[in-house]
Amino acid sequence: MDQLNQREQQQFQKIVEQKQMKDFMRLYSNLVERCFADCVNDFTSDKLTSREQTCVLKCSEKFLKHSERVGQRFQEQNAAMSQQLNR
Amino acid sequence: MDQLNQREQQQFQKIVEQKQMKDFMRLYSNLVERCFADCVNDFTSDKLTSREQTCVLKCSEKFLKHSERVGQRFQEQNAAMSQQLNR
Amino acid sequence: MDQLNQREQQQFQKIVEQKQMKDFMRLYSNLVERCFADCVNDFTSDKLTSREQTCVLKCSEKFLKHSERVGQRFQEQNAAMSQQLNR
Amino acid sequence: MSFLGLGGAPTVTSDAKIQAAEAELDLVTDMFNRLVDNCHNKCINKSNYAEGDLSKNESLCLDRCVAKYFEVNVKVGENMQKMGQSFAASRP
Amino acid sequence: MSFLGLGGAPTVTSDAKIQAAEAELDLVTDMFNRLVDNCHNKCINKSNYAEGDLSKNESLCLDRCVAKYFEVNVKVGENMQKMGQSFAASRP
Amino acid sequence: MSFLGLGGAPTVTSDAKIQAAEAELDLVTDMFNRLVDNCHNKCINKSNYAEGDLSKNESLCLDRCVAKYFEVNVKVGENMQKMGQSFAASRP
Repeated sequence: MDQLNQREQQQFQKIVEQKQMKDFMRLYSNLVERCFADCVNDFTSDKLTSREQTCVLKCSEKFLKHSERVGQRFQEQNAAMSQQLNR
Repeated sequence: MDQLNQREQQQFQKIVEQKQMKDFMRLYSNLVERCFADCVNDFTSDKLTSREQTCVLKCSEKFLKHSERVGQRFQEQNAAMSQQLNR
Repeated sequence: MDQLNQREQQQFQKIVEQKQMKDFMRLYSNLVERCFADCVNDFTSDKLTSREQTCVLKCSEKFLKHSERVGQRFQEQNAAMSQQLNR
Repeated sequence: MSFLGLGGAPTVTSDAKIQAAEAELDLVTDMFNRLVDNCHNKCINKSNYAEGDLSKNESLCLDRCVAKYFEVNVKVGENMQKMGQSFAASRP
Repeated sequence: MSFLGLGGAPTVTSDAKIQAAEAELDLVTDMFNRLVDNCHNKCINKSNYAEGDLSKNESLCLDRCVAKYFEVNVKVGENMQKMGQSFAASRP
Repeated sequence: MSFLGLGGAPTVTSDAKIQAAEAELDLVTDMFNRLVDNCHNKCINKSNYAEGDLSKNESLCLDRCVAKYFEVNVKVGENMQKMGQSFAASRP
């Protein structure tokens, strides 16, 4: 990345920001899909039962914490790998 | 969407049309994949058995009706949600 | 494809090359994901066991051969289909 | 949808406005595609393609499935706002 | 493939022609990727990576799997044309 | 990562450099997303959302899962280089 000059870095920064938005949307959609798949199984009504509601809350909370922890470890491993590659 | 001026709407319309084409292709490919996965399990020959053929026909017919019905409900829910957001 | 003039073909060629790069990356990532999912199930340590290592090697070797064979058959079928469509 | 910044300050460029509209369209399309997949998994009997028509039960299940998916969507959105976006910073 | 409009009227712009060619390439690539996944699911014994080579049975299964996938592809296409594209209008 | 040609000869154009950087970013993001999915499958008990917090066991499993995923990534890369890229030519 350090090979990009200043103008190129600015251009690249704009691309990064667009991708972050998409990434966030993807995380959100994944979360909805996963918690729906894991928590909702009763189709005798068109409203969530209170049990399903609780499950969705815990599921999304847990998924965010999961995603956060994996992100931390990912960055550590990635940094370690980059160092090995560069020397 | 109503915030786009006329020229912007024309540009956006072109993007929409490109996406619709891709969407249609995606639906088609999904249909093939799903009906193949659900209907074809006999690999003692390289031709579809008549049973598999019937299954593929029914499967694709059902999937299109499924997709159509989900689309109708989706638009209703989406319209209801947009109204809530706007007021 | 033969309907593109020379300049258009050059432009298209550039697009093809970009896509081939992405395709290769996708194959690589799929390979890692598949062999991880199929071979790694012991999380009592943070290092691969020797059994897991062997499995990953065989799995990736097999997947590449699989992908190669499917690619050959795909091209044959595709060529046959194109011929039918064109006459 | 307001959280995409659509319809913001008048100084926004054409490109940015169109990009936001495109992002919104992608979001809606993506949600629809996931809905089709997920409600198929929940409601359609895959081992039974004897009929090409949706059965009464399948149709009813689909209607409720879509409604519940939207409800989960709202619930998850509320929950994410409550929890803050601390995780966003930790992503690569 | 003719249904993508490639090779149409001579008034088509360069951009449109290249876009159509790109769409066709994407379609073929997508189909290939799905083929790789689906035939792996149908033919490759995942619990047995004792060998890195494809077994005779696996190879034969793969050849037939590809042929059958193409046949399903054609069947579905024919069926969609028969049913009309009424559903297309109902999509967001 | 050097295999993407980033940081190559000084004659490379701006567009190509930015494209390479973008490809690298996409690769890293894709790997992260797959990691999230795969380690969720391996470590998180889906039938038990009684708790919103990660359990001790789940946390430990996640840490090891990420480490092992990276190790598989390296192993597969080494193996592909050994086997050559003969398959690349056979792709559409």
